[in-house]
Amino acid sequence: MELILVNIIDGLVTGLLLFMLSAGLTLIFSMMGVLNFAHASFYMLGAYFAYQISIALGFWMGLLIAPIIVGVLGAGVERYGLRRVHQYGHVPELIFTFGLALLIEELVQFIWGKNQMPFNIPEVLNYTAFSVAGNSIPAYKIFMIFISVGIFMGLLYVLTKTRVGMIIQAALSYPRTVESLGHNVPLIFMGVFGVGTALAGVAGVIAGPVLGTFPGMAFVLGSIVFVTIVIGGLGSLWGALVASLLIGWLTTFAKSYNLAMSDIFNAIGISTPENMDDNIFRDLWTVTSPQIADILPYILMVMILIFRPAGLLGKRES
Amino acid sequence: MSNQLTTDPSKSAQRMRAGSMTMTLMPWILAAGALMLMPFIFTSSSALTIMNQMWITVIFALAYNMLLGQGGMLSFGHAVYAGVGGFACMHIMNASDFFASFPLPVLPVFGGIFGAGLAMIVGSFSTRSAGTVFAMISLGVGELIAASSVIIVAFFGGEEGISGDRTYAMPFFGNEFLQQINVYYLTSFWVLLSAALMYLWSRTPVGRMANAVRDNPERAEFLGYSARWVRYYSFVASGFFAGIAGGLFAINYEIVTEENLNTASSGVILLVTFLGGVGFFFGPIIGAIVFTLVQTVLSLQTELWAFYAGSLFLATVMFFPGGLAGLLMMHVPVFKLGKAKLLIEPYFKTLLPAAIGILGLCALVEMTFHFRHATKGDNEMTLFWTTFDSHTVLPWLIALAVTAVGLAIAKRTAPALKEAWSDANSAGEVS
Amino acid sequence: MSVPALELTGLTKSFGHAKIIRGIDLSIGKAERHAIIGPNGAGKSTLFNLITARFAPTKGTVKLHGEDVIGLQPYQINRKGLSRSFQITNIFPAMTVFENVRCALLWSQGYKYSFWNLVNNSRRLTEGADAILDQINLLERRNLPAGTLSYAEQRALEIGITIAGGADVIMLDEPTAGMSHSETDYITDLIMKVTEGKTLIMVEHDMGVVFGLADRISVLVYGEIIATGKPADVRADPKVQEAYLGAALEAEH
Amino acid sequence: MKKFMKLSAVSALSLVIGASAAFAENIKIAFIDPLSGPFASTGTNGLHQFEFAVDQMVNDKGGVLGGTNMEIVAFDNKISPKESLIQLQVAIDQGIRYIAQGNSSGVANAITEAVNKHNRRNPDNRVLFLNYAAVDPALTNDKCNFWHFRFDANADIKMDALTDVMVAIDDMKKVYIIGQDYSFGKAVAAAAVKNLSAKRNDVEIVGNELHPIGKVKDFTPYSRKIIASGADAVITGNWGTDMVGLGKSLIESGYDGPIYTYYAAGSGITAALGESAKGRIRLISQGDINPIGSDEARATYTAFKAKHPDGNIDQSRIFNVIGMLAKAIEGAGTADDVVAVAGQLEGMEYDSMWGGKLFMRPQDHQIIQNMNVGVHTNEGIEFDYDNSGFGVLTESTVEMASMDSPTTCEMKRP
Repeated sequence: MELILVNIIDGLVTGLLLFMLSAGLTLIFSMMGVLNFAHASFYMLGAYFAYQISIALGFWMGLLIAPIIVGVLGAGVERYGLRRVHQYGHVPELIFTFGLALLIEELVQFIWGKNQMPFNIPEVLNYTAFSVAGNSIPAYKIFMIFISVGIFMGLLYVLTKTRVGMIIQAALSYPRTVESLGHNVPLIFMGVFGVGTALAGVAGVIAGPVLGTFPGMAFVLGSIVFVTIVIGGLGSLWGALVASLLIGWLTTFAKSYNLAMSDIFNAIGISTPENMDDNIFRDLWTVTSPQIADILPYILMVMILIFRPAGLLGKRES
Repeated sequence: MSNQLTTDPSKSAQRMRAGSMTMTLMPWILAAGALMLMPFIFTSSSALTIMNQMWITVIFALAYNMLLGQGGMLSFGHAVYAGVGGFACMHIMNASDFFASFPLPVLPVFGGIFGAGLAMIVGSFSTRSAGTVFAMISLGVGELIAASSVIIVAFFGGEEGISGDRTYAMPFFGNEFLQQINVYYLTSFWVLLSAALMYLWSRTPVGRMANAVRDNPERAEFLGYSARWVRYYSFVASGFFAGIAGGLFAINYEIVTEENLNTASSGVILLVTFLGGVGFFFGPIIGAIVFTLVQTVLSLQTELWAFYAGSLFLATVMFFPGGLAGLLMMHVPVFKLGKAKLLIEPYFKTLLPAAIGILGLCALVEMTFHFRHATKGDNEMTLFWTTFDSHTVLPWLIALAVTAVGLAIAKRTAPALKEAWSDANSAGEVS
Repeated sequence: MSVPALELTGLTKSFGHAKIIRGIDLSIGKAERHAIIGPNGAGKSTLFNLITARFAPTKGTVKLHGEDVIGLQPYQINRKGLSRSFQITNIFPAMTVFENVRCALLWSQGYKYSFWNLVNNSRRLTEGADAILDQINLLERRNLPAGTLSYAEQRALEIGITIAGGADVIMLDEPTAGMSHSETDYITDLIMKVTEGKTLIMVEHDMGVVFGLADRISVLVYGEIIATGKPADVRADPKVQEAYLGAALEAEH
Repeated sequence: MKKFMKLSAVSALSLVIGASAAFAENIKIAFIDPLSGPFASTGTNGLHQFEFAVDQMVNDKGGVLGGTNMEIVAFDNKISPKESLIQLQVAIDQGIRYIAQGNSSGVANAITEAVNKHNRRNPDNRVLFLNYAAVDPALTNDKCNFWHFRFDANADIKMDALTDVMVAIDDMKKVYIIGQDYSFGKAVAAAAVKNLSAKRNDVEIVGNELHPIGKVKDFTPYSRKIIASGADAVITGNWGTDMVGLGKSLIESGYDGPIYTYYAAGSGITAALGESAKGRIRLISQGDINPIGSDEARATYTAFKAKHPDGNIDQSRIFNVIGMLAKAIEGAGTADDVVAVAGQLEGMEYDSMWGGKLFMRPQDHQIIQNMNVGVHTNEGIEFDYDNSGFGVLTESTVEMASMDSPTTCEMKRP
């Protein structure tokens, strides 16, 4: 029973972290129609920049400065890269971001080398907040939850309550009209791209110390972010939140409990075959839920795309 | 109506067709000749291995372009079909009685059948729409199958894959395919056959409609064609040829592993195809050749090969969305107009300094890398056949100067090139 | 009387709460040229889209040659002999003019999804496509990418694609929209020529074209047909005059 | 254009193939391991150790066979079996007779099969495969062949030694086994179960599971489960980021027992684990580093650090590979006849500067040596890893581990 509570907290942390990435990605998508393959690369850059800054100025300055640098870089990528490719259509845009992701990984290796960086939790937060049945919940995880919830609230406030937010929402649906009203739509696009990537940067800073800062960190997370926004519904912020939490909990619980395929088969009345070695399905019988935990989101995505192509909370079919 | 059928224009069209018949056959004859002669130029078996790799990539890239270029479907998991074809062939290789009943050159057909079979299953739900939905399903299915490759050991052999021995097949005219050269000709035969079949496919009704559906699926529907089924047939055909590539891989390396179907391989084939150019049939062929050379040959020269490959790719997407083939084909009108001469001098003046400048830039990158990562005391490095000390100022100054001067000259002369380019093109349109 | 080419009964379409088409009954005979007119926003294009299965109707039936076609896909309806053009030019811009027409011929010549035939080798295809090009006066533009044609030429090509499949019911959605006078005359003549002996249903704003071409006219206002009949009768109908002019005046305000 | 392409292809290919023809007199060893990509740091560090070992142990001492130098030729396989086979072909074309590889048993499998086929099909230019780190037991059992020599203890031997040390701890009652979902992870798990149940039947295995390799972002759920099981010890074969992730998350989640592992040193792992894992992680290895095995070893390590300040000698067996190969070549009197060299290697006894005796078992070409179990700490460390102050301190040694262990290998000699 206590384990369930612990898993709920762990899943929440994973889900919220995922949300910080998917929020920016879905915002960028709904605005420009571009699935940014390099989004997780900006997350990685956030972690690396923060590590570099934290050596000189400490973790907190890293948390403050690194996302800004990432956001500026992101805006630059939009201004000098994407905008240029935009004229050729969506597929080249997607492929551009794909190439960018490869290049950023190479660049990171070029600058920082291939090893994992010793980027650690700040001392202030390096204690156990509380324990549930022998399982400690580190204070840092609580801190992660607060940061992500804070960012979500801030984002929601800006998008729904401020003038800038109104313009952005309008530019999402009617770019021409907004442009003719005298707003600089390309500037808005650049801004949204910058903010979206900066959000990914924040996620990178706070995830770097716990999930590791290494050149493969973008690849590990990259495609799962897509999966999240596809499941949630492309362009839907709430959808991204729901899908992030869903994936967070789904994978956490799948890993925490050893549910074997043979149990399921037995439960529905198929008995385990006598001689496993000769059975061509032997591997299927021994599959356990932790083994497939990380591919569950993909299964979910394919199912969703088949039966509800617009996603959980999405309105449009792209 | 009937009298209209004998009007002059259609007659001239017929004549054109007859003329284009030999025109279209020419490249194939040339290609066959080149394939035959290559082993006499590059005799070592490693060169043969690299060329085999190239031809396999050519087939795979062409198959991929049936989707991306001709059908407008962006797939992030196409390696799966090649991989499954390869695994199927490997299992057949290991089923010794059955394998011994037919000669080795037939084996890739089975790879094709299994590739197409998997494509039939996946395509039944993924081809309902193109665009993002298709791309995401391909990504999801790709990840699923790649992940299950380490779980389902019985078929995929886990992380070390499965291996076999190609020489147990029925001897083919006394040939047991012991040597690399035998395999080279087998691969060459298949690359020619597959490329020809894929070319012909693009000339069939369903191939033509694939283009139509790519450009305007709705209009195609109002012409009696279901966009979904057109996509489905393209998808299955693409899976078939990808499977053939996988089968050839199995024959060449006698081992297939998880890397044959993981997402990295799927990404690479996208890169290869786009680099070569999706708009032209021969684009992926160029892409496959260039990329294989970069991967196997450049990687022996520098650890940073992936960095250069990535930069090249990004530059292609940004500046030449038509890929290398598009770059080549840009010149066709110029040649047709007989104005190619106009371009020689500006090209010389701009591209040569630009190339030198870029090489200078590469030198700077390499020197930085060496300076940062080389071992202590090992200050010497060799670049462009020159050995020097990377910890002294002079080489840096030289590299910087070369880069700056090269790029500056290129920038100065670029407007003249632009002008010459428009001259060479536009003048023709007037005449 | 024989079975009508197209018969609509109680056709209704709502988007959310908005009723766009409010129960239409219409019967169009074989080889009839029928025009649908009405003010902007009357639902003309929606009606077209309902008939051709671009949208599914909320209620009602559509019968093509007496056969119910509700629930079929656009391509299935097309195979039953109904072909349409679009208000916004809808061609394959990257392909050559010739290929555009040839694609339109493939299904009707029975090639289906075959991959054992080569399109270049078929004389019937080439000659058929050239014949259509000749009809629509685009033979000279044969090998140009369709996207590079002038607007009027693209409209002509669109009509060419629409008729190429040999459908006996042709639906044209504002074929002369946005054209100059001379272009309009050219297209009108073209329509006259290519729909000889076929059923034609068209939406059109240009009254000159309508009264020049149509055998019968239906007037659609706010999703309802308020009058159907011979051009002269419709013109004289006071209901039409009032509703049509009234709505037109309203639209201008 | 076609001509140009051909021309560039000619020059590119001839560059590769002709590059080494000029120094034909050296005995060349092809080093086929990842030099780019995610595993490049391990590969590069291994290459440095090979290059250093060749210079230090052979060339600076006047070479072998009365003055012939050895040379390492590096090939980047990007840890891909396909690329490895291409590079193997290139190496063979360059006249190289000795192939060294270690990272990934999958690659080793591909290479050993390819070498076996090549040697059968081309008796004129046979090659030897010197496996310095791929530990899949199958390589010296079912898949063994005459051309393959393993200089590292295999997963079974390591687990045998590791469990010898573990069973001596009396209050260890519950053990949790976790590993990556592939052949190596499975081999570790199987060996752990077999050894533990054979040596201490009162030890309960409370968990035995596999997780996807390289795909787990967050190990916390696994840690929760391990803690909930009440395990006193954890055994894992994880390496790379999977090791760091598991180790860190276990400790952060409140697990307070020891973690027994294979690969938790060097390549940034020691630095990343740092203070938090002090005294918690124990690993099985060979070669005495702390305390160092001999003065010669101390001098070697010091010289290596002077040359590669960022490097580690985390694979001291590489020096054994070079030492034993040099000895075998001297014994055979030739470097060209690999059958003769292989004959010398079979059954060779060798005194390693890293302490202890080495024996190349002739029946399966598996090396037998002393195995150490060490602890991750910063106390009593002479040679640290990753310049982090932390290193591995040997706690106990199993002499000539698994000397008489059975093998299913049926060696076919030419």
